[in-house]
Amino acid sequence: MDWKYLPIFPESASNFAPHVDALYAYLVAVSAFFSIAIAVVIVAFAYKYQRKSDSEIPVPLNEHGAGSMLLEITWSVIPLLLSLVMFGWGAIIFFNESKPPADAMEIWVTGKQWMWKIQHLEGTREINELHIPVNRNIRLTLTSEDVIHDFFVPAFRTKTDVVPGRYTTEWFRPTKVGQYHLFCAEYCGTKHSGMVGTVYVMNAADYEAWLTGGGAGTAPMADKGAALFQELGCVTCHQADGKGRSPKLAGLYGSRVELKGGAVVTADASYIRESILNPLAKIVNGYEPIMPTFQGLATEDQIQQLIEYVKSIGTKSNVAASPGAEKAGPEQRIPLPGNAPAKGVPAKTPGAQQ
Amino acid sequence: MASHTDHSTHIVPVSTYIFVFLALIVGTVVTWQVALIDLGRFNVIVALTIAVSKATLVILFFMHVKYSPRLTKLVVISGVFWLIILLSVTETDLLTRTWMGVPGR
Amino acid sequence: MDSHGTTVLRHHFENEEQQKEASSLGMWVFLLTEIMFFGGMFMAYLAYRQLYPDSFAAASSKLDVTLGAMNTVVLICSSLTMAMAVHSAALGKQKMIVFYLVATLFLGSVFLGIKTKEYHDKFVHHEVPGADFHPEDWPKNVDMSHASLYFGLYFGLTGLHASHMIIGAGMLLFLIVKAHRGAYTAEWHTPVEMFGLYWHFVDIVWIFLFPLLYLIDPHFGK
Amino acid sequence: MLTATKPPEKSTNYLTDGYGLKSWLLTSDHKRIAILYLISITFFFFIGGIFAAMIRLELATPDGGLLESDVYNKMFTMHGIVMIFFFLIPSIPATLGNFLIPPMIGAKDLAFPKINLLSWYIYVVGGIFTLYVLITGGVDTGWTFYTPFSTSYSNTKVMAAAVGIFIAGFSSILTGLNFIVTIHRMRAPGLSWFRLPLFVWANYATAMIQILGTPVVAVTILLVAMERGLHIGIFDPALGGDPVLFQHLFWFYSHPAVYIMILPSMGVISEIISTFSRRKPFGYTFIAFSSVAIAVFGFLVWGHHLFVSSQSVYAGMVFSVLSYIVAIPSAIKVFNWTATLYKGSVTLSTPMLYAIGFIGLFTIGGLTGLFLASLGMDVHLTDTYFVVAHFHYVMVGGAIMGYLSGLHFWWPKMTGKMYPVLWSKVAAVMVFLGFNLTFFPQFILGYLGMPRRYHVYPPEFQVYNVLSSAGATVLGLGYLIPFIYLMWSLKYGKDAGPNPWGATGLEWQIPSPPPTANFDVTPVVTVEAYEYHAQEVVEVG
Repeated sequence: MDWKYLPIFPESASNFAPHVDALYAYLVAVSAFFSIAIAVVIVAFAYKYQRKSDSEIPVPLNEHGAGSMLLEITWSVIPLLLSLVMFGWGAIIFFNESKPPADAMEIWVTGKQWMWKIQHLEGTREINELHIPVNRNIRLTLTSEDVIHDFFVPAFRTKTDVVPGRYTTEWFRPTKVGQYHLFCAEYCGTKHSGMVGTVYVMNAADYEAWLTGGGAGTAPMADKGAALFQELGCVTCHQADGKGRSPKLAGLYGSRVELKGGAVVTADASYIRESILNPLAKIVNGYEPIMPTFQGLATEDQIQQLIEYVKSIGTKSNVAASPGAEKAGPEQRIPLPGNAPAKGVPAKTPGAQQ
Repeated sequence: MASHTDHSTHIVPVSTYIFVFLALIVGTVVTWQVALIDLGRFNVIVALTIAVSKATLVILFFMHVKYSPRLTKLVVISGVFWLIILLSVTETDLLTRTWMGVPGR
Repeated sequence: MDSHGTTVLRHHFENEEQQKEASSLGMWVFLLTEIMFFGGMFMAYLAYRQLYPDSFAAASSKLDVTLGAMNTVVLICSSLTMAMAVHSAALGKQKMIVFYLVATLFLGSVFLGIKTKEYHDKFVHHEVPGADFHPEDWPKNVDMSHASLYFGLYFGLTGLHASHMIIGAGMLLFLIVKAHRGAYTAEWHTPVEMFGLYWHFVDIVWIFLFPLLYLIDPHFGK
Repeated sequence: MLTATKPPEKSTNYLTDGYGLKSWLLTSDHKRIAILYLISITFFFFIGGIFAAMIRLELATPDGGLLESDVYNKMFTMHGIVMIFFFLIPSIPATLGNFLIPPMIGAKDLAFPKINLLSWYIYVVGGIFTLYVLITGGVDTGWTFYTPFSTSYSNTKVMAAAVGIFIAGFSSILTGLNFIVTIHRMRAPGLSWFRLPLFVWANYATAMIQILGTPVVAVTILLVAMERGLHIGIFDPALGGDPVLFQHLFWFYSHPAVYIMILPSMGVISEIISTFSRRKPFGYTFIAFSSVAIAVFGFLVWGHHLFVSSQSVYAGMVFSVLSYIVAIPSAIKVFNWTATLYKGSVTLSTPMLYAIGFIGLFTIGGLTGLFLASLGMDVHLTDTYFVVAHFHYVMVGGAIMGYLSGLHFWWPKMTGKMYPVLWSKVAAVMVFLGFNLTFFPQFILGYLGMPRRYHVYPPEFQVYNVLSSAGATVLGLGYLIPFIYLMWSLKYGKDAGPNPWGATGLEWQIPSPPPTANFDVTPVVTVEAYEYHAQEVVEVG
């Protein structure tokens, strides 16, 4: 129902929305049933057993005043069972929302006091606006430069806190073309109410046009990352052939890294970010802790570009060219399927070449 | 009313105090020396067991909980129990942050 | 509480037994709040020691363990003298109450003296979080940015403990004056007993603080 | 001054037992301290109410023209702080609890009368700090003080507000301590635990939470102050701090704190439903134990405030299932109250109207809590107006309705005067209707996705916001009327005998207003709780 001025439901524009709405319907049904039942019973009892005279003393129900174990058990077990259904259903939705599919299209979001800065892999940058293709799994990696914000799109029924000092992840698949509200849902200071934006879900062709048209001229993130890799002097230690004093970065992203002290961690975005800002926290086995911290030398956006660069030198086969000349130009992106509803069609991400 | 101890305060013999006192001193010295040996992860466990046993000694004998009504024992146990709730339930988040393998989940 | 030693039954209690048990339960419930009060800060300590074990070990190795151990022994002795004070109060030995209370106060002041010396050393070595926080000869391969967390928690926990000691010392002075005037007899010495519980609690907190703060990794980087 | 105007030919009572400021400000009589608390929390209730009115006025229009954004932020922050820490938490324990627990258990006073007075003074000092914050610019961090905004980015009076709340916390601790010791140690002979009125059980469970939870928020505020002052980095990510750890420590107290606010009201409702259906509460032991169960399980569920805050998925699942378990005792209570009416002799006097209103609104509040405990649902609903509606249904529809119900039930006992029946019933209905008009539209706003703490919102939310603002005016008026006629009743109210409602319980066997020592001789209890017998006195109202 979509009355302009008295809407009851927000638009259902993502793959999660129908599930969340169904759970909402179940919860409303259970709540309405119990609220109305209790109200009716109270009014009925209040009317039926109203006091006739001041000296009227109701006869006690049974010997020890009033109570029946059977009744107590029934109205404990039944609400518990109804509640556990609520728990299970909610947990399943939450678990699905926490595991982004491998083929999701990556977008970087940075919250900053009172604006949303968004970076696409192709290099396009947006403020308070997010252009995404319909029926495509989108994975957002979010962080904040100052306080806690919250990336909330009611139409997608998804929300994730954006916490300074770490990455958080959110994924959805928009299912309906249109424009939807973007709110900041965690109080973040004076302009908290102003930190809003719009999410434009476009069909594939318009998205392509927008991407190449609007965003033309800016190099993809991976290229900016490569340039930064030189500029900040990372290449002096992290040499392509691994002979430098530091670990080789080619093929690092997503691999298992063995640390000094025996722990093994996966090299995801958080690992790389921590190694840039706080290198002494996790030392790779067999290497000396000599890397200086880049805290303050690289902004959040630049760190994201460096991570994209490290991802772009993902597999061994494409490391032949020297890191600087890496050209992850647009032609390498796999053309998007038409606007046929791509129910989970495994579209290749630009990074993982064959 | 729950009044069941005959005499208001139980007189604890001085010898018990001396014995507990020595145990505490020994405990401190042991904690200190054991910490110098590198047992890896066990250092923390040993240190905490000694500290807990010292604390129990102080509670039972110096604070007379051994001779106090059951209610006092209940208060002590519930205090420790709530502290463990705070520590352990918060740890369910802190320890499982990387299990999912997805940043921030 | 008049001063010539007879028990005074407060008007709203039935008998001394009830009044005595009420005070004891009241004190224990108060100690419950103290457990949770320190518990919150121990939670912060646990969380950050887990996240940054190396920084904590490095920062903890800056502490003087002998001073810490001495302080623990001093506090344990003060617990003994406090227990003896309660013991002598129960036996009605007026002189001995005053003696043991003074001994406890003395040991408490020794503890605070050692503590001030430690704090002084930290100020001198710039190990106090805040404006000029840069601990000297910091091991190169350990990140110093998290050291301020350790020292913040160190000052938080020991500061909280020391403030409890100072309040305890104040109450001790009050008790000594009253005991000297003979206010506490075998029948009625509840204030001494209650203060004993408080003092032993503060000692227990230090029994945990010593290993957790001082003995993280004594031979780190040596 | 609250002095009875009648020439004191009647036996002196606690109001006439000493006049002048000194007799009130240095009293150690639990009844006078309860009156002191009653005055001070009513004062703070109206201050909090003014902020609520400003918020609703601002939200009547989508572009928020009335207040600048930082002024609005200070308004909702002060509304939260004043209402929670200075009205809701002390409201029933410190006034009705202080006044009634000693007479209900046959004692002359609480275990530690001087500590009780100290608790009021600490409350007043905490209140003065908050008023200082209010006058000199307010604080804009929200009542939750989330870091790193509160520690590094807010430049308003955060330190002073933190000190105010830190001090007020100890007032709550001391009240809890007094109640636990009194209920354990000072019950009249023959008054076993299962003969205690359920109001005493509820306040006992509340005292447990006050004792075990408040210190943790005290130390959390201390850490915020240390972080703001010394910048040790404990909650600042740049220095390795973890803002989510603050949320854990904060909500460890603040969720049980919502049970501090609702449990005493549940105790009041058990008393009133039993009195006005003249029947022993159905499943007495179940209601009693569900209070304690709420107090215990209440400490295991705080993580449902952190579902989207980068808390791990597995911890989220643990907290979600525990949150459902803690909802069961509340459900048991509601069912048992409803069953108490069965075959009773029910009269709809004013306290009963408020009590039935409580059950209706608390049920909706509790059930909407189940929405927020479900992980998938909470992702969409948290930090939206759904949460605002949920906690207002529980706190305003529940705690304040329970408080008003108790106030109207025990007012004759506290002051010896009856209030006008018609006006009180009109006010009760007005509060019920005004409340629903204010907060039910906010559920719909919440599902539509209007975030909390916004003073500018998209135009399609305006209709619901205007409805809500309209409801707020009705609710505000609804609260003014009881204030007026209760004050009026002090002077002109009819004399209420010792037991105008025909209720059971020791406090109804002493004159109203009761003498300073409550009982001349400590009663011996031989009957079970809630034994109703024929009433000779004509029942009033």
